[in-house]
Amino acid sequence: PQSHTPFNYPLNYHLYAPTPPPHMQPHLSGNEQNSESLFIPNKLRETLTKKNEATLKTFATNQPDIVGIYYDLIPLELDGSLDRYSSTYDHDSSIYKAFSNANGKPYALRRIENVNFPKDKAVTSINQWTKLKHANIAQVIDAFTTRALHDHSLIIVYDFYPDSKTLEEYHNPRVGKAEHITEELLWSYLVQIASGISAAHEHGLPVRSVSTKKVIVTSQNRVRLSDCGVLDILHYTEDSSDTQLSMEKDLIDLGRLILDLASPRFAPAPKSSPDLIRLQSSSLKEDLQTALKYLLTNQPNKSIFEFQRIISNKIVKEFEKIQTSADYYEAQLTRELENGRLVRLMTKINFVLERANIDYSSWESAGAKYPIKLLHDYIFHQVDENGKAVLDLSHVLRSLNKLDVGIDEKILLVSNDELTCLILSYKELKDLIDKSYRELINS
Amino acid sequence: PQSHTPFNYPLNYHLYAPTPPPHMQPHLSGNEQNSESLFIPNKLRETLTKKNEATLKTFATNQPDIVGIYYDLIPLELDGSLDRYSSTYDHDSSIYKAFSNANGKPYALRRIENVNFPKDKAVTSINQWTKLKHANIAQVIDAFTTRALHDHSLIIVYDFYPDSKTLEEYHNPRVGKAEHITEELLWSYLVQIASGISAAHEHGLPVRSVSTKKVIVTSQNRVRLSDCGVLDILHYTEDSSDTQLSMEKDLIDLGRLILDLASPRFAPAPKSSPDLIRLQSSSLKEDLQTALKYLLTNQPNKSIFEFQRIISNKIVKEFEKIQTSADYYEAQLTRELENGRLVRLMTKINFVLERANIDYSSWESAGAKYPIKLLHDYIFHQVDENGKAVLDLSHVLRSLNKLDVGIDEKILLVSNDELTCLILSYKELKDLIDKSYRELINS
Amino acid sequence: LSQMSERTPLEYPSLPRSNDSYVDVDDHEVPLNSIGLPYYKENLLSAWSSQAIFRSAGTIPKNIDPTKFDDLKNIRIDNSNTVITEGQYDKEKYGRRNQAKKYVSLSNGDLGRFLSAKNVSSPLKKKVLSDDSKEQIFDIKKGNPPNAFKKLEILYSKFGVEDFDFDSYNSTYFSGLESHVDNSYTNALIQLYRFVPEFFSFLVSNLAFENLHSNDLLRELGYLYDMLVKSNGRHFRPTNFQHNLSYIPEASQLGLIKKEILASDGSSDAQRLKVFNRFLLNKISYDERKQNYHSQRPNSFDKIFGIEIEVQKRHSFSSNSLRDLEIHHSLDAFLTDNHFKQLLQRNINPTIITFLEASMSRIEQIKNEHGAFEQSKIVRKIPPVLSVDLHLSQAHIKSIRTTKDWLKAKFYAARSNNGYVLVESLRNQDTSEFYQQYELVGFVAEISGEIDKDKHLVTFLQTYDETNRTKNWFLFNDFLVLPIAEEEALNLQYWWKTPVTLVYRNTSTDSKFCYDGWKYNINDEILYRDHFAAGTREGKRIEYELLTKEEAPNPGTLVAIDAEFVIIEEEQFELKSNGSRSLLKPSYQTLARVSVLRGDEGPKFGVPFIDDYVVVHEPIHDYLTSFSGIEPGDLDPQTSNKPLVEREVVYRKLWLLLNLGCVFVGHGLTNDFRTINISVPKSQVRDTAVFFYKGQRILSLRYLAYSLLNKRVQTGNHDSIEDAHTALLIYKEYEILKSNGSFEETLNT
Repeated sequence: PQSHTPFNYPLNYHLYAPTPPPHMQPHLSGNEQNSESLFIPNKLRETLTKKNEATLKTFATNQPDIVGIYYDLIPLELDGSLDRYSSTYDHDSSIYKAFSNANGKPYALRRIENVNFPKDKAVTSINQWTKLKHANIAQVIDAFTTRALHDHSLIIVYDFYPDSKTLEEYHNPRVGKAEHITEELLWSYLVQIASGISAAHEHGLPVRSVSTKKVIVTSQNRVRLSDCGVLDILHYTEDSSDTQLSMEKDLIDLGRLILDLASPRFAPAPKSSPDLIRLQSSSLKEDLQTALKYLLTNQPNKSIFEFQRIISNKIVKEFEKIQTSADYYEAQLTRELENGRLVRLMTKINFVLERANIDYSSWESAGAKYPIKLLHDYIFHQVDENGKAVLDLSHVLRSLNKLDVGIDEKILLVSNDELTCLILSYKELKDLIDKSYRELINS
Repeated sequence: PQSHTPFNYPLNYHLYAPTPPPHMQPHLSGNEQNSESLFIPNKLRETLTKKNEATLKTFATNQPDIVGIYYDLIPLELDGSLDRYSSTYDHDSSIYKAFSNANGKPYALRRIENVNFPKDKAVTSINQWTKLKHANIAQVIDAFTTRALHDHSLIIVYDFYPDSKTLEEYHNPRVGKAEHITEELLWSYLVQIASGISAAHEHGLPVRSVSTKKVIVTSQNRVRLSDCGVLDILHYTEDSSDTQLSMEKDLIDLGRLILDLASPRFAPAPKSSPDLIRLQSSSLKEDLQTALKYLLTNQPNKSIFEFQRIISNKIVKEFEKIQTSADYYEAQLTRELENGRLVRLMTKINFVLERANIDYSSWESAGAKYPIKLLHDYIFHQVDENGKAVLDLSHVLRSLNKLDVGIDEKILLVSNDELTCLILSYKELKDLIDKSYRELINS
Repeated sequence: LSQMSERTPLEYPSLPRSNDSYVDVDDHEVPLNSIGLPYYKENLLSAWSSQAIFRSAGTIPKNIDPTKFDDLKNIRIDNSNTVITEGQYDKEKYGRRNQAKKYVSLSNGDLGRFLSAKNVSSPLKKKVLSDDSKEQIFDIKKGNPPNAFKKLEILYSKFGVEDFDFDSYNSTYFSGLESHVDNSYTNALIQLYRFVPEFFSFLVSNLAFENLHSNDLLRELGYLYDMLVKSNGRHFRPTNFQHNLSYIPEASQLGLIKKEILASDGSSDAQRLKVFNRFLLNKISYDERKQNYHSQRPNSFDKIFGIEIEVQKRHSFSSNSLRDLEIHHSLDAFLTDNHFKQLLQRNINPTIITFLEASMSRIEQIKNEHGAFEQSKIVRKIPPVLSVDLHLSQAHIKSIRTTKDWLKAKFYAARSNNGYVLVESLRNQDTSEFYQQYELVGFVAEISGEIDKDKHLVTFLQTYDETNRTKNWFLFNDFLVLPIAEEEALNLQYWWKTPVTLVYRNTSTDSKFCYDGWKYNINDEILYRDHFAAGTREGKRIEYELLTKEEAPNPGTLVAIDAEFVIIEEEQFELKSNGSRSLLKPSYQTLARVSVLRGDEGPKFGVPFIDDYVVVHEPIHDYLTSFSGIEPGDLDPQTSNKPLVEREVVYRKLWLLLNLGCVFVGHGLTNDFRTINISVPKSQVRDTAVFFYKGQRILSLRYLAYSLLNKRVQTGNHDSIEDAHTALLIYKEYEILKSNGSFEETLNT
């Protein structure tokens, strides 16, 4: 029973691979490496681990087991608010994480309570959104109504972005430290959100939910429009005349969103306050002011596409940044994949070597395992000229990597008694290990 | 005692979760899952493994051991050509992969043979390029001349992009299958290359090497300008009047590059053939034709920035695509988070165990290392009731993870001769290994 | 709300794969984090301190050449097709098992070797070798040859070769030889013979004779030895000797020519040196006979080096025999495999004496198309100087390393019917009169590195110090000269040290170094006549007036000199992106014109008596016309209208002036002398560039002429007569300023 107590506390990730405080961190130059520089950076690892945990997290609730095809519902407090009433929707509303029975993946479920539809067709309007796939729009999956929650609820299903927060929560949290906002970050948001909006508008869909409460941060500096399609259903009409107006409003909302973020205390201004006056009184640089002015001013033929032409140089910059970060992720992924292979390789070597009743110190007794044993020593038991152990993790990784790839480079393996030596390539050694391992399987 | 059953120590932390979005699997119905969607897609793994191999590959050559601070030179035939003469440079030229003595990283070395400089300063002109970092430009690192290759060679050092190919080699290889070219791909190239060019022009640098022979494909659909800075050195002049002309030529070269790729047999047209006639006779869609026409036509105030404004809607599309692939890499990375930890753990155990001149089979000779040796056997040398080896990775990982944390669960370790046994907890074993490891450091 | 506060512990859903299922190692579809960690609140075992820093990234890997190991055999593993090479491991050479290779950074340049970096106020100030740097170059580390034995590189700063701190490599009065020169492997042998008094005196005395044959090594080696002595501990560059050697066809045929390139071609210098040894001695013998052909002088070289060998061929199946007497100049010493095996069986470790004795009487069975012969080669007379080339197998080398005192500093030789009997020491006083004592002068040894490319030749030499009456050993490694203990010099137990060529000399007869042997009967005729390479004075522009016998130079005679050069090979340099330019090798210049003017007061003051243009046989890269005044065609006998002579002619003139005691006046003479390849003692040099040396700046001739003489010179192409004349006037002005005490004042204005 006492064993259950610790689990109430979150893990301290720094026990996993401790990083000293900045002033204690050794300065590494050129050829120097330490365990941190050899593996995935702690911060990234922690972020990703938290995502994994956010996806898996569940606790016992009084929620029904199954809603539609979704199970294991747990409520999320995305906006940090316990107040169920949403002024945007004029309904009580909440959001859940749940797993799909169809594919086992986690999804986010937006629930609007006690709905009453003028037309059944309203729900099918979601299909326009489900077809739209875009990196800056939280993917819409499905919509249905259900009585499983003891009322007539509308459920709209989205992809689940673990550990994501709304812009408001991210930059003005009720608890914890707010993320700092720079003008560069504002541009990044502007370009990304405009990108999402333009995709929607291209499909004839106004977004209707461009606000700091509805745009979510899913990764470092990556934002997505969320809750798309809800108002399309709630305010369903077959009259398409308001589409153009709503689209124009999206642009103004986008301008306001950036203005809100830029304001010192992150205070959304009262709706009555004229946006353009707020803009002029802000200390934003000229290029950003110009861009926002376009968004906030009424003018003929205004469109998100025209806006993107105006800010094309900023889009190009964001394009470069995101490419760089894709490259960064690719590089990290490559490294971790390597590590995965190295673990398997080390496991094989350890499976094969030092099994009881074999003397590994000579050809006669160990056969093919003799060179493997010498290789093991070569990798792990380096010494300096005085015979002192050299514990060099980077040598281990380098050698194992070469072995894993099986390159033709030759190495010199010296016998225990230092009288004879073997000259063979990593490739040959890799084959020997494979062979010994297969023999072990088939023995 | 029953309180120590493993169930009190659930292995609940740092698990992998179903990958977060984007979900990029092929269309599968319902609960039909293939390994590609459940785990890291094989093709990506293969690609990344290949890159790893390309990076590590060495072979015996008659190259000198060391050029500048670079060693282990191996020639690359990036353009698949054995002809050393480069008409671009009007010199014999070749390219090598080598490792840097300064940091152990691989680099690509472009060699221009038998150079003769009017001014020593020419080489310093590379510094303008080394400062420029951009996702669509192969990073320029350094330049120097050397006599180590038995002539006076100019060497320009770039980041090494493993397994990369020139556009020509990629889409029109001498052997193997060519990658198919769609108009969408052409747009993608156009946007990326334009992005690289605009970064260079912003720094006042003409690229001078925009061609299918000089643009390289470094990942799926990712291209980079390469060999930048070579002509700046070879044709060094302090007269800056040709900069503007060269920049305008970059635009025409970009147009020609896309035209070349679009032509059915990938046939670079003879220089005499008027580009605009080639363009009109092509079957390209109107928007692409318009874009290329801008590039190929002489007009006042023509610039890459203006061009980017014109194609801003395409840039937005590429921006979206690259975001998706960054998200995809990030998502894949969440699966591979524990690999590094296991490598570090296994390395520690292997550092400690089986060092020469110690008999690990008894307390007397091995001391604290005796139980560690028995634990090693427990983890890696499991057998079934017939004495056949059980090679179960999950047993290995489970035991290693318990050891890593050092839980109180006790295990039974049996001596080699099966006559005595030890009962120790993972915690005690962890402490023993830690102690042995410290002794090794301080020995 | 009450529900929320009573949260139950976190749970995790079951995963697609159960933790308990068997997982195959090769099943890459199972991520490793499908198995989780238990809850933790302490550091994990897998955590590594970030203070542990690994420095191996960028370490240049060892190259492994499988053929370099002994007792190689292929081992087939478990009857499979996998074959693995196994060899013997030499721990001494390669270090401990699994020894981590140390990281060495390539970017830390060796600035310490430049004078300009040493804050030395004048380039002429001699630096004494500090104890620190001494230790650095002579530190015998276990396993590796000490730095002093390794191949040394001359580094060039932007100031050229003069900036390299040669003096830190040599604090003795013996001159070292520079390494960046063609055939520099011969340096080891040149130094070896330099310390054989019989040979040295023979060569230097021979310089008295006028010998203008082309490619004559007898003369050139004589010049070289004279210059080495005159250099008095400063480094010397044997360019003229090597130039002559390179143009001898036979030397090329024997593969002795090794152009100075930066990378080695991999062939063994030790092997080449033994061939060179035989070639050199034969060539000198030949050159002497050629030189003395028309005179009645006796040949003396063969008396110093000639080994008389009786060769007898006996037909196996008849009593026919042929007897012949051969003269060799060096002894090829080796043991046959059979002989070696027999010795080992008898538990006898052969020493150098065993090798020598066996090589002095040898019987071989020969089979060829003429039938089967028994051939005996018996040494009938060993010369005063015995030069020995060692031919060693791997087994021999191994036995040398394990034999203490393999190399003997002396032995005693007595003639017998079957060659010679050699003993290490004389036990029986009665027989001592039959024995002659031979002492080791020195030997050339091959120093190996881990890879073949590092192989290199050095010389160990014993010298006799006449003032202290002591014998001292020295190491000569190109421009490095260091005293070394006798035990260390003779120690051959290191894996990296193998003897190649040895010289013993008979100490029964005392022989001294005769440093001025040229003095007697010196022939100075060349100073008083023309000796054109082609044609006569007719049609030539002659701007000089030959010296008359009345003007014969005496010690102290003042002459003004200036030389012009052309470039055969341009300089080699490397550029870096930080703008630095590093010189790898200065341009190869060759002498094109020398002008020498009368410098003593008198009616002919300033009148040239030598103005020789020099034939250049190589293709010329750059005539440097604006500096040298030399035009294309000037140096070709077919086309030139200049007084053109062969280099050995002008060199003899200058050498005579030097040895007759002339004092040379000129501006910036260091480079002139270096390129002419002459070493002039300081007491015979008056260099105006040195007198007017200010701060770090050398003042140009043009500037000095303008400011001191109010004279404009070098307005067009340079002319060596004009420049020598200007320097002479500046020197005269200097003397005036110096004598009236206003020199310092003038220099500072």
